[in-house]
Amino acid sequence: MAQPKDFGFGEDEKMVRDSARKFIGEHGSIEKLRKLVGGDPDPEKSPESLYDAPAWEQIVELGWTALAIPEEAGGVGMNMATVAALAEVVGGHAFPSPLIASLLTTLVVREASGENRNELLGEIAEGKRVALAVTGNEGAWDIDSATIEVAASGGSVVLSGFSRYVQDGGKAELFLVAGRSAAGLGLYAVPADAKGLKVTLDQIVDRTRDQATLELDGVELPASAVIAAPADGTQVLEKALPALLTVVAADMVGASEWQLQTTTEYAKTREQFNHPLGFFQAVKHPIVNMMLEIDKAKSLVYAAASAIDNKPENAERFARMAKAQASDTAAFCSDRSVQLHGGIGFTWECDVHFFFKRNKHNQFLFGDGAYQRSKLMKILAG
Amino acid sequence: MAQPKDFGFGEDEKMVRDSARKFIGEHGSIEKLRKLVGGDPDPEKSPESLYDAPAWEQIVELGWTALAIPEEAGGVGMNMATVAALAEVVGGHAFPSPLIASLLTTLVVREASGENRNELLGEIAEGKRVALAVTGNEGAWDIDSATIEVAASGGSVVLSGFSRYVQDGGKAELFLVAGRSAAGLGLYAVPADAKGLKVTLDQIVDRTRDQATLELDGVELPASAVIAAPADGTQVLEKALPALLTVVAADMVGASEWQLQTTTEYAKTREQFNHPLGFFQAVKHPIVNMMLEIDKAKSLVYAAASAIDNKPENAERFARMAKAQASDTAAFCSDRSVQLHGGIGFTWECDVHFFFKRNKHNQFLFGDGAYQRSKLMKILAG
Amino acid sequence: MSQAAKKDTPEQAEYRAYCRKWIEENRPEEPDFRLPLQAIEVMDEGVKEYLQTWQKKAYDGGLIGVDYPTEYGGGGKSGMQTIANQELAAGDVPYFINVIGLGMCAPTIFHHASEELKRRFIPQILSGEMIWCQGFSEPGAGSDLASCNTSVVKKGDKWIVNGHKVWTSLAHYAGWMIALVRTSNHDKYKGLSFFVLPVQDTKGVTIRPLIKITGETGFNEVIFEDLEVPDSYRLDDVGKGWTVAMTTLTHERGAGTLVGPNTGMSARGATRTQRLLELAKKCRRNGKPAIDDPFIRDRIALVAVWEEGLAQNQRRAKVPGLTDDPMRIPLQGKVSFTELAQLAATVALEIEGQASSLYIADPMAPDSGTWPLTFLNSYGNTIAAGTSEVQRNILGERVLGMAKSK
Amino acid sequence: MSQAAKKDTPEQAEYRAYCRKWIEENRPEEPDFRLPLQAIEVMDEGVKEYLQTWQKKAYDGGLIGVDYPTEYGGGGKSGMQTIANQELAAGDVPYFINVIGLGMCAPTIFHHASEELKRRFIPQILSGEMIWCQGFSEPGAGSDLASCNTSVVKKGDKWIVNGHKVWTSLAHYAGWMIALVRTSNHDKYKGLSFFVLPVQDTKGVTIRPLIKITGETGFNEVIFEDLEVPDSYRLDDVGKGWTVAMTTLTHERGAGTLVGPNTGMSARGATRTQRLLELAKKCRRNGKPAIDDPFIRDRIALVAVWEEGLAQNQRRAKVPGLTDDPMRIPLQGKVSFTELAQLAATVALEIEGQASSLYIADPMAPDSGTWPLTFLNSYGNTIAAGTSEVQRNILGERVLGMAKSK
Repeated sequence: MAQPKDFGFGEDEKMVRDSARKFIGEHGSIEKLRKLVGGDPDPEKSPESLYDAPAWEQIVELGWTALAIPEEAGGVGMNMATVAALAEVVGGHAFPSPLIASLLTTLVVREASGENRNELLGEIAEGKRVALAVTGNEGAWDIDSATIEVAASGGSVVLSGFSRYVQDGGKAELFLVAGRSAAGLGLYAVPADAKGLKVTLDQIVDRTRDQATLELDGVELPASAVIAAPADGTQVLEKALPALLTVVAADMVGASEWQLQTTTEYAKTREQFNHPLGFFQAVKHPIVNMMLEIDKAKSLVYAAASAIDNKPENAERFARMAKAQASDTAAFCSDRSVQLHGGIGFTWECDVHFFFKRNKHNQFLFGDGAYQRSKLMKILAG
Repeated sequence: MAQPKDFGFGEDEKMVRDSARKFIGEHGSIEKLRKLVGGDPDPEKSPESLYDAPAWEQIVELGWTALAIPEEAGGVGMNMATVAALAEVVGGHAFPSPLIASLLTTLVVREASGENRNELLGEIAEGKRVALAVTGNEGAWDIDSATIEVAASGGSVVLSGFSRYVQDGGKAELFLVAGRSAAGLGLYAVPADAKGLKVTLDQIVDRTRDQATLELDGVELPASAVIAAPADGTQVLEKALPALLTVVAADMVGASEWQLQTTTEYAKTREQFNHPLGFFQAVKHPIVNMMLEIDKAKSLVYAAASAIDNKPENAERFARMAKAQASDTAAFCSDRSVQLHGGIGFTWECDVHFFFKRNKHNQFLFGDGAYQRSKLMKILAG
Repeated sequence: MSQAAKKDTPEQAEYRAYCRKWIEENRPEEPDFRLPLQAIEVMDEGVKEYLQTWQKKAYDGGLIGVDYPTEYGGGGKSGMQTIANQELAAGDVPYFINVIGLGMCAPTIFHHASEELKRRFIPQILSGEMIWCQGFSEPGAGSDLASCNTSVVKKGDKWIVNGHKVWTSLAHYAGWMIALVRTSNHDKYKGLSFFVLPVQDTKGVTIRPLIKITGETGFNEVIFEDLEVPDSYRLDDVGKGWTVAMTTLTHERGAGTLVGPNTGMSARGATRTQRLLELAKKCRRNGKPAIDDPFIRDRIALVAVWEEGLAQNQRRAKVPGLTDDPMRIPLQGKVSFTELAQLAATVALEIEGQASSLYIADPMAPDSGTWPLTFLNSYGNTIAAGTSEVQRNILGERVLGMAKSK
Repeated sequence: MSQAAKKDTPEQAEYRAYCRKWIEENRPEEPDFRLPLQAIEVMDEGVKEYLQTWQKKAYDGGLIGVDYPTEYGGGGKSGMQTIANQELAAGDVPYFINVIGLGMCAPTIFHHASEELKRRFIPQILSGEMIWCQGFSEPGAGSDLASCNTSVVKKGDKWIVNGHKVWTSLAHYAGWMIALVRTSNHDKYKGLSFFVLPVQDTKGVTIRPLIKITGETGFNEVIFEDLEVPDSYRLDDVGKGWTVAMTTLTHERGAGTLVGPNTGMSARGATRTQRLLELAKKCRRNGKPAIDDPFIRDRIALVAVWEEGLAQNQRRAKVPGLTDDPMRIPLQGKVSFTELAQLAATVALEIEGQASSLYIADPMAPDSGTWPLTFLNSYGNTIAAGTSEVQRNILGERVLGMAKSK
């Protein structure tokens, strides 16, 4: 199948993106962000999961939680370019919300073929807050690194162990948990209130999301909780991986573009030595370099999205590239956005730190630039 | 033994360095360099080895070829800081001469303990032009990579095979050749006119030196040619390696400083947009970065020199650091020296290309930055 | 059917089919020499003639100058050159030698010259019968083009030209030059005018090859000593030289109104990434295959990501929904592609290690020693036609709207 | 015997022996709290008192202010502070809290204040009984200090101060501030004057903590609203403020005539390289020991080379034969060390991978989450006291002699 020249981003896709720009522009404005998560800055305080619950309800009504769900499972079945565009808008506002976690989970579940898949997708579409719990004790980036052990017990399954670095786990009503049995990795739907499940919020640097550690102490689940059967889990996760990488990369592209625009604006208005900062090439040229890096990352994100939809054999290659470039872009843009703001950029009151921390977080999620390049080389050179 | 705070670079050492600055400043002036090696620029022409033979004779008279030779072997026995300083001056003029090859060979021979060592050192002191032939067919950087095979034949030895990347081999009257037998690596003095030896000049980018490939087709040598017995060779080479790295790093420091000063001078005098180039931070800041890189490299060179003399257990660590930093410094300074000179920097008539090419060559000699760092980490972390 | 072809109007489809057939039938025979990478590197009379013959054939076939009016030797089919270009690229044919003439001189003449000059010069440029060059840079006017100092002084009804142009590609084959010159010292910009000047075997004109750091020639300096030219060689008004030069530069950056034929780098061949992968497979680094070295792997992957990023940039630039500013990606092209090429050559030397010392005439040099050559030549591209530093000023000022740095 | 000690004069040797003995006998007991890395980070009253007590003790012992004349509470032994500093560093004792006072205020007062102010203020600074701060930066005057706009207007025989100082380290404990202010708008530089200003519990002075991107406090803004001060608080003449400020900055850069006591970063502890090696041994990257990851190995080695290069720079700076320009290395210190610290923290996050998301209160965070904190704080150092950009201007202009960029 030939890839569409426009990455599949046509009029319909643009409409969704533009409505996201409008909605999140309003409900995720910088003033609201400051108010929501900028409150008590004390770095020793207990972690919280903060998001705008009424806005989330509206998001569900807008249908964004059904966006990535195929039509046959009751969703809207928009393409991956739309999902990427949505993530880019979320990142561009560092918008705290269950949306990214919902999309990531959806992108995994939709690759499963178990009989319970459609029901779960239906619940997600209707706004159930879900999160992906696939990372094992050591925070390894390989997608099959889960360390939770699964035992069969009559008709039910019993899960025990830890799942770490669960993104926005503090918001979730249900977790999609990867667990390991002799037959291999399976995927299981675990309600947040399941008996034996303990959800602990990590104290993290990034305030625009939360992160949780799950401890499962003999959590017993009915057979209906099996989303991917043991032995199918690895394949499902591997198939979904390019989409996961693409969503996180898109988030970084959005946040990096915010950093570019905000730093440019500051360079136009702030004067030192009788010139606006942007007059000085030590300011202007790094800002231009931010733009050059962002554009490559953005183009690779949509190339990956398009490959996922239209040329799956290229999906991992493009998604690794997108995440590699976006991770390095996010690191670079974060670095320069603080430095070029000078003293004010080092303060809590200046908004650059929200995006700085979100980007640094995403840089490492599912693997940083160097990791992605090492995986890419396995594809390119074996 | 405590390392001297001044790296061992006191008044005597300074005197030698200052006399080198004076002599090479005169005999290796940029005008002379241009005349000597800047002639016919045709990149397809046959390689030549070009140097100022009368200047070389004076260098021998000045005693520089005896400098690194211990007193007990009839040399001057100056310390490694002096050798490094001399190499820095040579690099600072991209001075084509047998001197660096002579120093490198000396630094190896002086670590040998065979009975013929002193005689060879005496010949080197008196001006015999020598070169080091220790690199095998594949140009590997590990110092024991020689691939020449050595067979015993009565009282003599017979050498066969190739030695590649022999620095300034076109100038040499005698080669110190590493050869492999069942007992291990040995070092052998092979006269340039030995029967069965074929010396071919490589066609190389750098015009300020030459490089040769030796083909030994059953070269038969008397027992007196053995400088390090089989099995001793590896240890001798490993012991000498820090000094070899330090000399090449010092050469790059000198050349990079030339690039810094020349580019700075151009930035002060060349005007564009009604300002000298140096007014623009896109020019000024990269030049400052050249300086920052050079200073680290230079300090590490003298730290390595000092360790070689006074704390051998640290010698490899510091020498790896010096070569790593100097290699990256040389690459960066070369890059910026051409770019910041603009159009004129891209021409043959502008002298920057001599230093650019010399530095690029030395960057890879005995291993580039990444290679040195990988070896350094074996010391630091195992 | 290609993606581009899908959107063709019937007229475009017809012309496209014509081009494709013409190329099939008229493809030049494979030369028995290696073509230089770019037209401006051609130094050999035989190569020049081969390429000139090919250009004339393509011109006669109606594939060059399609957008120009017929009275100037063009095809008179506005908007059609793009079609021809796509088919020429797809057809994997050689480039055209008159690269400066087609890309810069013809559009400038079209927009600013007298009717007489247009009729006289545009056809010979399009056909390639006359090779043209461009005289902007001077020893004292590099990045700062407007400090141009070649003096043109009125003497009766003639103009007397004195000055020194440098980096003049193809001047060694050129008959004519478009030149930015100074007619007054009173104002930096308004003191500039624009002429076409004869340069071949002309009294008062000396052309000398400049030698690059590679040792190759490939561009020239052109010295004018009391060259006399008539007023009819002037383009636009006296004092309007800077305006005319902007037209030239806009077309050089590929952002002009007249689409030139495909004359730049040949689109053929492997990507840089593929070439580096091949190189790393055959080279050994410290005695082991370079492709197994983790440092080298990371570096090649970096090139791969960058190269694909730029390729996808070109794709995205055509999707309005994903490009909020239409000039943002096109204006990045020069700095991005030239710096990518430089990085790729840098990585190639890292792969070769010690063998990167070997130059093009050494039989042991990997890839015939072309990587050190490519590396050295890459600086020509990060410097010429607006240094990377000037490009970053342009991007910071025109795209992002920051204050001018000069 | 240390290298430095070898060259002592008899008088210096005697004083050195005294210092060493004094430190042995008076070393403060280990605190039961963690000392912040730098004095300016002290936010806790108990920590402050511990350090203030220690400074007073060392002052009474004759180890602080040794170079100052006795009439200002100094030791009257010119050139001896260096000896005390070497022994304090070797003795691994805590830093002194009055870091701004000792490093900047006392030398400035010594060189520019009236006899009365010198007698009044220098002793209390040296003893640490009164903590001092420095008021240079303002919201509109960051890198461009001379655009300072805090207005000081003559009213009768008083001066009225109005303005807004920012990034004022230790203002929350300080009794006095040295302040660069504006007494005239007619000239950017000649309109500046220099005062000492009372800031503690003073009518017309508001001190508010500023919060850093880390979430911690640690510096302040100081707002002046109609603060009245006598003319005797002025240093040097009206209009000479910039000259006085240059004295302050020269001492801040460690290049002044008066050697301050060792008050900066503590010399104790492991190198950054060692800390990264330890971190990489205990962290896992993608499930494997980070220390085995080739990318991480290359990055740590890079830090090791850089760190050792700077350490050896300090050694070489003292060898005249190997430093053709004596200011070249000292003036690099600020940008080199702050950027090294930033790189090291960057590499630490790369080693930690996913775990770098964990902050200081997370029990699972490697090294108690200090690396993300260190990384964030590293920007304070590449920005404050002359951004890295300003430092590069200084180096390009003062060391290399290029044209001023501003």
